Amino acid sequence: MRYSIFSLAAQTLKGHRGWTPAWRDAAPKAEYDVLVIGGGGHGLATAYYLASQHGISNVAVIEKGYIGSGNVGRNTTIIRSNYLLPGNTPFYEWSLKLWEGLEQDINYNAMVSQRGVLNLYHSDSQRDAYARRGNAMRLAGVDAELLDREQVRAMVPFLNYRDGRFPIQGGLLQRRGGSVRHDAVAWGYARAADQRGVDIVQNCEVTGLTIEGGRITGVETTRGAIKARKVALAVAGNSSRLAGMAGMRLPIESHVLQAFVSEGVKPLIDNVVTYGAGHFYISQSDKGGLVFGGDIDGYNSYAQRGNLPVIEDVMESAMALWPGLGRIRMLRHWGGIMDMSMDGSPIIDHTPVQGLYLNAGWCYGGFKATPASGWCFAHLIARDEPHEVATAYRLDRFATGRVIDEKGAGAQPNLH
Amino acid sequence: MADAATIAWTPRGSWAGILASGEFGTAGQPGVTIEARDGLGIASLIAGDGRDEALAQALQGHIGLGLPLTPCIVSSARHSLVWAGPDQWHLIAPDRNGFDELLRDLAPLAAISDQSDGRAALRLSGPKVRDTLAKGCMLDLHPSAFPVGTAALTSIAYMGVHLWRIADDPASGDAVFEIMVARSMAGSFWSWLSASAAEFGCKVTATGRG
Amino acid sequence: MSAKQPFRRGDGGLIDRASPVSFRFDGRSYQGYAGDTLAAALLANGVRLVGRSFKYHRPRGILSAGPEEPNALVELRSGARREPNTRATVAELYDGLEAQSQNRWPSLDFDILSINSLLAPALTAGFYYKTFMWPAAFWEKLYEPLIRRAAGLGRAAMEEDPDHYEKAFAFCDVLVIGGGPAGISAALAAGRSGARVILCDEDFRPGGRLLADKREIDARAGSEWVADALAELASLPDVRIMTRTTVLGVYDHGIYGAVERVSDHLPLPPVHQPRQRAWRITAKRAVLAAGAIERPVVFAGNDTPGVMLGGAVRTYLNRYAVLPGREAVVFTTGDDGWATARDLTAAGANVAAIVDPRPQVDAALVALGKAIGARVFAGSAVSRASGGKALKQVTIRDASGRETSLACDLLAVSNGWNPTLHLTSHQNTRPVWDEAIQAFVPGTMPAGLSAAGSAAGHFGLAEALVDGARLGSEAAADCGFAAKPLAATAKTDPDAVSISPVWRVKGGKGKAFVDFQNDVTDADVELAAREGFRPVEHLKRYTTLGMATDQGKTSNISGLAIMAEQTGKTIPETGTTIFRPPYTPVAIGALAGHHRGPDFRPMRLAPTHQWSKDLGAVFVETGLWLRGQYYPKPGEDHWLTTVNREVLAVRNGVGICDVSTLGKIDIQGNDAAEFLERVYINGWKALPVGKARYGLMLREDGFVMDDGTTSRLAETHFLMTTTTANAAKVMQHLEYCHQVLWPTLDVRMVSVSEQWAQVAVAGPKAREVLRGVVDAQHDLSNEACPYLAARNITVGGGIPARLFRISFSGELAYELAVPADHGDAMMRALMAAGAPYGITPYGTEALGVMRIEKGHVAGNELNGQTTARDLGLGRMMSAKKDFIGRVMAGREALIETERPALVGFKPVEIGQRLRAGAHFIGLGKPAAMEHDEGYMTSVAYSPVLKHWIGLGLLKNGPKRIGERVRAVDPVRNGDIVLEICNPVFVDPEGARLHG
Amino acid sequence: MRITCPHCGARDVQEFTYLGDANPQRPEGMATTEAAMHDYVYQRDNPAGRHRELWYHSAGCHAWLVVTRDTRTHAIETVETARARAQGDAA
Repeated sequence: MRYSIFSLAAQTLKGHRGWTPAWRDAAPKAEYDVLVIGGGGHGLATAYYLASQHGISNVAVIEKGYIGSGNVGRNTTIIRSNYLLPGNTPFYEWSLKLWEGLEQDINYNAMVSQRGVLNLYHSDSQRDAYARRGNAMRLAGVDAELLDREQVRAMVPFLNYRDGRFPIQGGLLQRRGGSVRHDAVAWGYARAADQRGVDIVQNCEVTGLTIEGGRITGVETTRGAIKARKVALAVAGNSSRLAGMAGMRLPIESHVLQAFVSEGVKPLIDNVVTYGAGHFYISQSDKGGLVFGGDIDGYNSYAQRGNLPVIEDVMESAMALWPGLGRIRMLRHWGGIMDMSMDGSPIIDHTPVQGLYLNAGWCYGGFKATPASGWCFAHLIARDEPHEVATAYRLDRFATGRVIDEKGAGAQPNLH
Repeated sequence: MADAATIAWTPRGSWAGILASGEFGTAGQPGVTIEARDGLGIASLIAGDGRDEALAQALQGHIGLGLPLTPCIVSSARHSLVWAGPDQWHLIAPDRNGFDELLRDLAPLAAISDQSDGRAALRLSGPKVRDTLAKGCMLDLHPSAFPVGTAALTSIAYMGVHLWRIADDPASGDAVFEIMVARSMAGSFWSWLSASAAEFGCKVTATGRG
Repeated sequence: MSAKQPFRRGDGGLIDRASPVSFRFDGRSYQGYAGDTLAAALLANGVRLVGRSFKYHRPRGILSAGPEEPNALVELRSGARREPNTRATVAELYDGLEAQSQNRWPSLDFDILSINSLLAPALTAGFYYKTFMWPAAFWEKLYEPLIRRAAGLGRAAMEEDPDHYEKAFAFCDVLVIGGGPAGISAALAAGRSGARVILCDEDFRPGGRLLADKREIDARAGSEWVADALAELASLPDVRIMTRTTVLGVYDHGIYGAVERVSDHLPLPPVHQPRQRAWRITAKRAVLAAGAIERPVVFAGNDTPGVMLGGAVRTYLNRYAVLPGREAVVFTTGDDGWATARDLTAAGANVAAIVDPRPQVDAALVALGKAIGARVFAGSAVSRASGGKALKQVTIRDASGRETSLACDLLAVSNGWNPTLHLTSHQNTRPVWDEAIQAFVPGTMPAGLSAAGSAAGHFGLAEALVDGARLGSEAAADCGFAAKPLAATAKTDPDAVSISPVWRVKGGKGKAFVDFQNDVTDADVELAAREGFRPVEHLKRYTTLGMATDQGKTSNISGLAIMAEQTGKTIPETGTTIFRPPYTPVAIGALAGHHRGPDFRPMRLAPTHQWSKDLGAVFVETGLWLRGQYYPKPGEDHWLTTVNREVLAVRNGVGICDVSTLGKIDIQGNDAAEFLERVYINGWKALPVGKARYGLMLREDGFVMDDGTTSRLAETHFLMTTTTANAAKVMQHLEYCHQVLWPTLDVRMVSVSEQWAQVAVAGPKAREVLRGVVDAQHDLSNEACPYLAARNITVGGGIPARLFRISFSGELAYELAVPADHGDAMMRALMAAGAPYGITPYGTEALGVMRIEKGHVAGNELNGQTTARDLGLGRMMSAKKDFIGRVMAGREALIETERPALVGFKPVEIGQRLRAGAHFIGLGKPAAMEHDEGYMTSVAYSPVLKHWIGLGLLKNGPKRIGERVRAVDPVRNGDIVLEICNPVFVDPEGARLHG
Repeated sequence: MRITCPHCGARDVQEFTYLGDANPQRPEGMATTEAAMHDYVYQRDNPAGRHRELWYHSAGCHAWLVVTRDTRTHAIETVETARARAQGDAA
């Protein structure tokens, strides 16, 4: 059923008894053209674009739990394309463009809200680095504005301009950045993919990859063997485990990133603001909760939960930036498992196994990348060549030295 | 040319401009008493592989103290040796008299660096000293876990500290701690310590030079 | 007083009647007593309507008497201290308390947005996902602002929080969480064994349900038992009782996060006291004795003010001596509710009816009903409550469907209890279903934690006492404390735990709420089932069930039960949710503690700081350090004026600049030179004693890590300097190389950064000035102390010092280091000695100008993305030895000739200003990414050259010297033409350096 | 988390700095190939389970430690000094 004000009105009169499942709870078929492993945002988007852009609809997305149970539902919902390096900027900009038309495309209101993303700077060299980045964005056709202290103050007057340890000097603003209702992205893609014939198979865990003569032919799952001509991994957080089933080691570590939400309060902050002197970013959801986060805990983990030092670091940064937050209460915190890559940038590439494709290494950037990741991964799978905005995301870039290291932190995942 | 002899080279201690004598915080009998330990002779000694024994013997000969092999402090009337990491110690003297000479004598047996000016040290006592430290110190300072003579390298309020417990105050029986922080962070450390002690009432008895 | 509190009982309760307290709610004045919560005091005054719901703005009252409260949320205090969403059921009353209802306009009584109730048929779960999509632009401009304004709950203060907070760390053998009968028993058992015990109770008065229920232990009142036990605990030296302290989260390896509300029960925090204190408690063992939370029933109108949980009714009656209503109906699905009826009657209320859906009710209970004059409706259920802003009537339906309506102002609902097991699932383990008690109980526990009493699903009082004592002893024994033999089991009055829960009563007219706070109804759960949102996490996220500030403490189970009914599964098959920390919401300020404002992170000050301050320096944050940026003189109204003066003073005379902040690492040992060979790209073994050398180190991935000069003080003794920013990182790296990679090397290192005050003395007159402070026996002539000499000397008549003839400015320059105590004096001595030469203090700005004039790289170039080759330092890389980063630096992309490399830039139109961060575009090419050829890393105005100059990384740069390129700077509207030049702008031959 | 430093005793994780997998061994010497170094610098097993990893007691004794920890539960099995470990490996 198409979603609209009219269908909503019609169903309201019928007591909402006519709504049908948003997607079929499919049982796995014996064989597919493409099997996407991972029912998160990226996997679902990949399946959707395979069907909608490439006419490949004999596709299943298999998910070990319920769809959207990974990072698509565990992030701080920020979208932006304020990247520095040419390997990244066009990709994230394409993603932002897809976000801008997503809801009409998939007929699902994911509450894409371009509220502006403001990165604060606190020193001259940070200003220079943001100018460099802003200019790189502008050269790539992305919107960016460099604000001085007074322009920042006019925008977000409640921050600490009085006695901050690291005074706010200005900021880099991307007005087209913003936030999106995260769960709706998974559900919207799932529903749209399902409507185009994609099977969404939940509670189906992959236990092995079937590889014959260097070519993948299918997967073993808790719901039986499934054959496939092509298999696509979109399991960020667990990429190494799945790749390990194909005998591969990846330039990736799994780390926990915590996120936080406060109790709902009346509107306080319109934009997404990031603190430049600590690891902290904050915005407010439509329900009124302040959504915020900080640095990863910093050690390998698959536990989906973090520890107090990082929690306190985030709260300290919150108070340092915005001292009015003191009496607002943090309601929940949780952890997601990030694929932290060795240069802080993702991988969308073939693998040495024929027919096996890899989408991994998203670090913190995975949510905002969802549409373009799906789009480019579908392109790679369908045509066996990288999409033009994702050519840099090669698996061999670490061997050649063509790393995409936005922060210049080097081969240490927990510093990206 | 200016006459170098006319220029006064007045030393300025680590706590200069930071500590002020007197009481602050909640009025009444102070819960914490703080005394600057200024002008100490402090040197880091790092033994080479297998040379601990020779160094230990030399120290025994010079200052009558053995090398502590676990995180603790040993003291004679004049000197202390405090564990400062694997194969590392701090040699501490109450002042700099004869300190250079002592270091020179030990130099063949260890890598020695004078750190006298690089640390800001305090002695903390009073009935509320543990409650004060608990507001930032991530160590268990309960008498059963941190007896007299224990030393530790840790951090407080994001500042590295070297902390040890000396003999209890003979008058009150209260525990006494000494704590060293990097000189550059003395001001921030004091900001934390004074805020933490204020609740209990605090008295500063010695402020150091400058 | 009681005349003013019409629902206050004449006697009894644990309130302090001698301490009356005034407070205001929504502008009206009321009175209560010390020992009340705000909710108790409101009820005592007959205030039923306390808030409005989140979505439909329905009138809401007080449901509970504890932290699970979903409805009675208020804005507490005012101005900068306003606290939105404060649960009236846990807010302690204090004199002068001010509270306001929230999420209503213009008033609580008349709330415009209650028209949402009329729209309610359309506003089902997830309705917003299906609409508001057309036209696309309307979402941000119209729909979303409306939704945002309507959503949210209370209003937060916009001002800075005026109170302060602190952190604290505690350690114990046994942590007991919860001060009810099980917790007190556990603490007693552990404490008596000699273990170090901390007992945390979120309440301001320990005792738990023993304060709320009329129970007996060994034939004495429960509250007396509590008092005796607390007295004993207080007498044990290593037992600490922390009231008003909520344990919020369980973290790895026995760490528990807790917040102590130090001053929230007071009008203002006392001077020198924080508002709250965040504890990090490390416990070897912990006993969870957090009790249980009572469950409501889903039926039409179940959110009407006056519908309360039965246990809460008893709490108000017995602990607070408040009558929550005069004409009551009790709706209970187990024996527990009958006690509520008994207590209500005893307190003077009339119990009109007791409704128990169980077809067979114990005869003794029926007799009790009769005795108190209540009508007993067995096999029946309440199907509807109505009355709008206050309960007026309930509808009771029997098994045959016959309905009876009764007038009442209180409906006490008892539907069994859920163990408060939240903390047990903080490490992502799931609770398990206990069929016998029809509730989830703790599953796999975090290591070291056990659950006692109601928290474990053992609801009887006697069980709680036994459980607590046993687990307390076991925990202490695990810590090495021999348990004292347990006292004989206490005798209690009989428990009433039999239960046959009813999750919802269908068919009443009106909305039936599952999650009160988020306005999730049974119809919403059904809709979620219909649309396929059946996994419990989908249910939560789609309907928002359990996502409100109470985290579903009263709603999750009903939601699961209704979903189970829809899908034909059992509750455990349907699933359970994992509770996330914190257990109850926690003030952000508490977890930040002391670390806000200037105390966010420590500040580091150089030993020369006071000297700089005395000179009126403008300081700048560089990492944690505060450094003198420039030293304005009176009349200089622009920083550039000052900086130009400082630069020219150095170039033409002499200046001094503090460089104490550089990292300094003392490296000794027989293999010290070998060690340096391996960490630096260039050679060290041949460096003579008494000489310094510039060194560059790479990361293992081949990119530059840091640079600095290192001096050989003796054959086996080096002093390394690092950049200020990387000092700690380099130390860590060197320790890694030594301990992990090459442990057999004889090398010993220690940071001496703090020991030395160091100053750059630079300019043609530097030697003369130094002569004035260096003791006479030291020869400073060019021959005796040439460029790159490193000397141990003395100054000021015997003060040991180190002198390095090194230069960042390109002038004849020295760095003089003295022990930090002498740093201040050194600066003053140099100023005195330099007065005849016009000695000028200069700051980091002038330092930066001069290093750019000399083409030296610094932080902007050492950004982790550059190679030695990029910086023009490729030739330093020794081909004769292995070093960190050597192999990876040879990768194809790192040696491409095209890579942007360091060159200098000057404007073609000489007056134009350069900007760091501008990108280079070839002349005649469009300003677009595909033509991007690099960027400007650093710029300065050179007062020597009288124009702006810059350093930058440009594709093929070194081969393009003399050519032109555009610098485009769209974020500052800049677009100028530059000439590419040698990065050394001043004295390229280095004549001044060697002078 | 708490890590028991063999020198200092049990300490809060806040005192430590994490590096990563302790298993890869640096290929030493002039003959080292890019491929071998690439494996050392970039490739990781990243197991869900038992993991030997390097931690630096940065706010304590400055010792590098090899911690064996379960990445699913965070439970720590052993802590050794890297120095002892490396010397043990060499022996």
